[in-house]
Amino acid sequence: MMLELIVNYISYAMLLLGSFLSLTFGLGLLRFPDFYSRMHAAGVADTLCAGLIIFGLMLQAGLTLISVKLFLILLFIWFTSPTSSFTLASTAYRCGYGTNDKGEQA
Amino acid sequence: MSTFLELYNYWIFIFLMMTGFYIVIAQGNLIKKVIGLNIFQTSVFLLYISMGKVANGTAPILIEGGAPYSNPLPHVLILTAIVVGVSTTAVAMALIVRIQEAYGTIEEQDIHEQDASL
Amino acid sequence: MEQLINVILLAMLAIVAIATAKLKDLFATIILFGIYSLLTAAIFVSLDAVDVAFTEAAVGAGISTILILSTIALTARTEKPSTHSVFLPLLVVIVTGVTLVYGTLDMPGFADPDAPVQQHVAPRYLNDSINEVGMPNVVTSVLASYRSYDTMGEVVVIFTAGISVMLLLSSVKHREDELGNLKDLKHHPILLYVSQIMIPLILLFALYVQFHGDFGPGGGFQAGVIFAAAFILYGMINGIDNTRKIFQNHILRWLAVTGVILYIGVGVVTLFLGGEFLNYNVLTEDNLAGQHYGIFLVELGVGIAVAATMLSLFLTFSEVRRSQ
Amino acid sequence: MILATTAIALLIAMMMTLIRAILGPSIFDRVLAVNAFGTKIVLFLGVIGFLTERPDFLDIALLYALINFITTLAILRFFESGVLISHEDKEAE
Amino acid sequence: MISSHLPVLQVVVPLLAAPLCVLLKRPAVLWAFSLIVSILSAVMAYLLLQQTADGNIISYAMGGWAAPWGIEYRVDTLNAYVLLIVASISSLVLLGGRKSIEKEIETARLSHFYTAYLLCFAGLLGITITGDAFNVFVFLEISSIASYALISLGRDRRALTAAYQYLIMGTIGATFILIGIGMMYMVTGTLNMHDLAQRLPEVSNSRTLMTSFAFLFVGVSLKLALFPLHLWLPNAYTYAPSIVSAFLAGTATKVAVYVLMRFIFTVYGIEYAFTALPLSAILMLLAIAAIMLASMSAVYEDNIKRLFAYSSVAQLGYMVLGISFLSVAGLTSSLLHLFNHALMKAALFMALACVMYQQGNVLMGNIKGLGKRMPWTFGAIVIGGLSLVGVPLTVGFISKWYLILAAIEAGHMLLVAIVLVGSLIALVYVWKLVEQGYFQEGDEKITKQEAPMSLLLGTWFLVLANIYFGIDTSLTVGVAESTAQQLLGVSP
Repeated sequence: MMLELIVNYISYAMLLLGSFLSLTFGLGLLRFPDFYSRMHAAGVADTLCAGLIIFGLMLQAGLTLISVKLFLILLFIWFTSPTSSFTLASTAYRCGYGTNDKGEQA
Repeated sequence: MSTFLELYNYWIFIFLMMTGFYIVIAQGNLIKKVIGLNIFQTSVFLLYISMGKVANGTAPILIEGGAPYSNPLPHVLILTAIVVGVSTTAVAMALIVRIQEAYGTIEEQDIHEQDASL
Repeated sequence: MEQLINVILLAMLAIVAIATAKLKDLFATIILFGIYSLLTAAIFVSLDAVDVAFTEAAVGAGISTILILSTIALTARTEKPSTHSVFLPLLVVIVTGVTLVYGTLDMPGFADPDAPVQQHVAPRYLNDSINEVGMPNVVTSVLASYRSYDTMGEVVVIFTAGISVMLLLSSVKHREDELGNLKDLKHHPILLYVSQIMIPLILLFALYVQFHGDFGPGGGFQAGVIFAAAFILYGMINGIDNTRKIFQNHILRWLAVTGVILYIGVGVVTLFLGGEFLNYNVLTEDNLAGQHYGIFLVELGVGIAVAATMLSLFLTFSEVRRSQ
Repeated sequence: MILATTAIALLIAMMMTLIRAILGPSIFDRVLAVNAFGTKIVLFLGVIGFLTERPDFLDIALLYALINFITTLAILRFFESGVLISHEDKEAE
Repeated sequence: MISSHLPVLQVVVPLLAAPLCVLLKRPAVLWAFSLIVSILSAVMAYLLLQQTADGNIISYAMGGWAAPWGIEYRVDTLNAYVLLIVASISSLVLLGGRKSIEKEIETARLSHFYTAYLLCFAGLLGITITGDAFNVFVFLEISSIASYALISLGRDRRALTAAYQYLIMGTIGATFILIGIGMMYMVTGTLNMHDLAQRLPEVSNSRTLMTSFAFLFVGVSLKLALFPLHLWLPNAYTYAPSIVSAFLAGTATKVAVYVLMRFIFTVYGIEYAFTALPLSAILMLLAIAAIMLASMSAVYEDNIKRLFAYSSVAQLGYMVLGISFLSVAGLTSSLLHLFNHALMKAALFMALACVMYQQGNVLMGNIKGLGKRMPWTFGAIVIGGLSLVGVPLTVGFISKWYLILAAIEAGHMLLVAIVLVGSLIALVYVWKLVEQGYFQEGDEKITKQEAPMSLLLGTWFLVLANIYFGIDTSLTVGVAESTAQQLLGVSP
């Protein structure tokens, strides 16, 4: 009984932290001055928030098929999100976006 | 006011329909028109799905103690309509590629001018 | 709570629609359109239409977006400012809108369980389909059995689109120009590596969706799109030419035809067994088993036809070179 | 309650990314926004599944993640070719 | 087995044949295969007409699910009559069209062309036969998407823009129809037409229902090319490949007229459509505008295909005018014109296909002396044109005659005058053709140069049908009259 309660509280904490972070990073995406710093905000949010929220949900679900699916989703996000962030950044950089000719940030 | 909130979904449907329809008939770019057409069609999907919703209902996949369920029939109809929508989009895009090849532009006005100058 | 979520989602949808109308950059428009589709799908989930959400996400945000993107890449990215008079279109739109508003005033309230829609026809599906068709997912029962004929029409529609696109684009010259064709993404080693892990997983997921449609959201159409998506991913990363080596035109054509014929064929077989067209009950002695066989086969037909057609649409569009 | 809060927080975060997608200014910002939006909506759907007590809808969330990845790549692929980069995109804001 | 499954086979046979066409290669085989399928359909439609001739209604439950839970095919005389029109026009057009198709379509595309053709054909049949409102939409889209592709195959690049324009307007129309069906479903909870007809009177004072009617009406009018929503039609018919023009002119708009009739008379019911709403006046006004303005546009047209396309818009006006009288005589004339106009336009466009085959265009300036160069072809154009004007001994006369009778019966002498003026304008543009063909000197060097035998044969088949049904009216008038009585609920 006790254990269940603790697990529940941990799950709630993770969910709340996740939502708080998603809001802050959302703000970052909105307010940061240039593309590369915005990308930083979005990238961190994607991996960290997703991890927190999905782990939170997994704790709620317990050891079931649902948790397996959640884990798959998380795995998927962890694989694809950094990949696309990286590809996006490198493409933007290669296209010369937001940098001067020497490759330094303008 | 209660009616306003009760029919909120339908107001949004009307708004989206008007926006989509406006893009289709007022914009001159052929691709933009098709995007408008898609918004127009999606709004109708929203109409159908909204009418199938039941208060406190759940998705029509039977589970123990799941009732009430929302109406499955609009879902089936809209599945078909979505397929029709993507088919139309595909054909429209193919036509646009050909028009670009033949005219060198996808702006309605330029095309009219080229046709008129013949 | 549900109401609040619904209201926020719908408001976002409206914002995206306006932004789509206003932006002149077609690329930005199509990106917003992708968001628009995802949002619509989320609204469908909150309105309990999970199967529809599944399809809308796969088709609207996936296939449609990719096709429109390919077309933008082949034509022009920005739209010219329109010199049309906006008066007449605005008038037409407003008249249509007012008509609709007039019509909604009498509509049964949203989510009203006593609305006529919930009273007639639909209750039978919800109450009896488990005994008559034997599947927990009522949407699949209605789709593949009660209104199976509509679904056959749906498969034919997508087949028609495939044929039409081939008719239109088969003559386009596939010439190269100085801008080059759309490259593969092989030079991104991370991408290449990740995709090698992802693609088999996606294919597995497609199979799951194909055969799990009786119990959860999904079915032939969604599975077909996911299947195609896996190979679209492959094509984008490893190059179109490499994908074409696996899926040559005639193979895809055969597959699409097989899918459609499989669907209609089930109907013809039921005719020969003495039932009505697509009456699966006659397939075996046990009605429920018959329904299961029938639905399995037609869903398979849908899956094959859709996967083949979608993939062939993608490949056909990708092979067209930008002409100057 | 906690779940509901999470859902609302995610919705607000979605709203923020949406504004970024609309404002741009460059196409890369928009792609970034659409990608972030996709992740948020996946999480949102997961939470909604729990909120409505139908967590078997996670399949949809999985599909979203997949589609989101593919669309982002599709957009990027067109950048790679360089065909679609307009002059403005190369300039800093 | 065959006879009891006739309704579904009517659609499934071409639907099954279409994908098989993709796998065929040889042009001759493709053509023969499509022709056989088409003829088979026509035979089935004829059998259905026979089965329903005595007012008998055939109901066929798809998948064994009784209506309204499943999809029902419901065949009465009206369905069967329109089915027969579509299937026989398709057969006749294909019969003579092989040479023209092979000349205008590249060989590599032929198998896809025939597939699209059969899909379009099956779609039209599906719209006509079904008894389910949503099923109409599905088959409408099958036929529409196929026809966009078919139209775009024209040699002129304007075919592409015409197809695009048709696609946009057609999709708007189809979506309007979808909205209409949705609202109808919303107030009744059913999609089956028969069931709808029984449930709609209960909710007849609902604004939602009225809106649904407005949207359905506008949506179908777009497909029907009812004036002023006809803008897509002239371009589409002008730039499409000749055979496609002939096929679509003979079938597509006719099916749209059928859908309009079906929704007005069977689903909403006369009571609702004509008493609660001022439909009669609206239809009459639109019809008059179509007859006068479209005919006038035809007079000034330089491209003969476009000339006949405008004349099609005008002729559709006659059909709608017949509906607006809401009398047996009026409906009979509409139904007669449905058949007769299909024959005329198919014949005329087939004749134009002959001209196209020989000289590559159909501009007014280029048909000088055509009467000498291609006497048979030009003869066909003249007879078809006379039929369009409504000269006795042609089918055109029969339908105009009934239309005038209906107008007199309804006491609208002004409308009689309008029909006559419309015919006079038709005479003007047909005379323009005759003048160019017979009385202008063409290029001396080119001697007689007739179109290939098969094309001529197909054309003259249709022309002779124009004359035959103009003389022996027992079949058409009989069927049209009993159908009209059925629709209006008047016992014969």
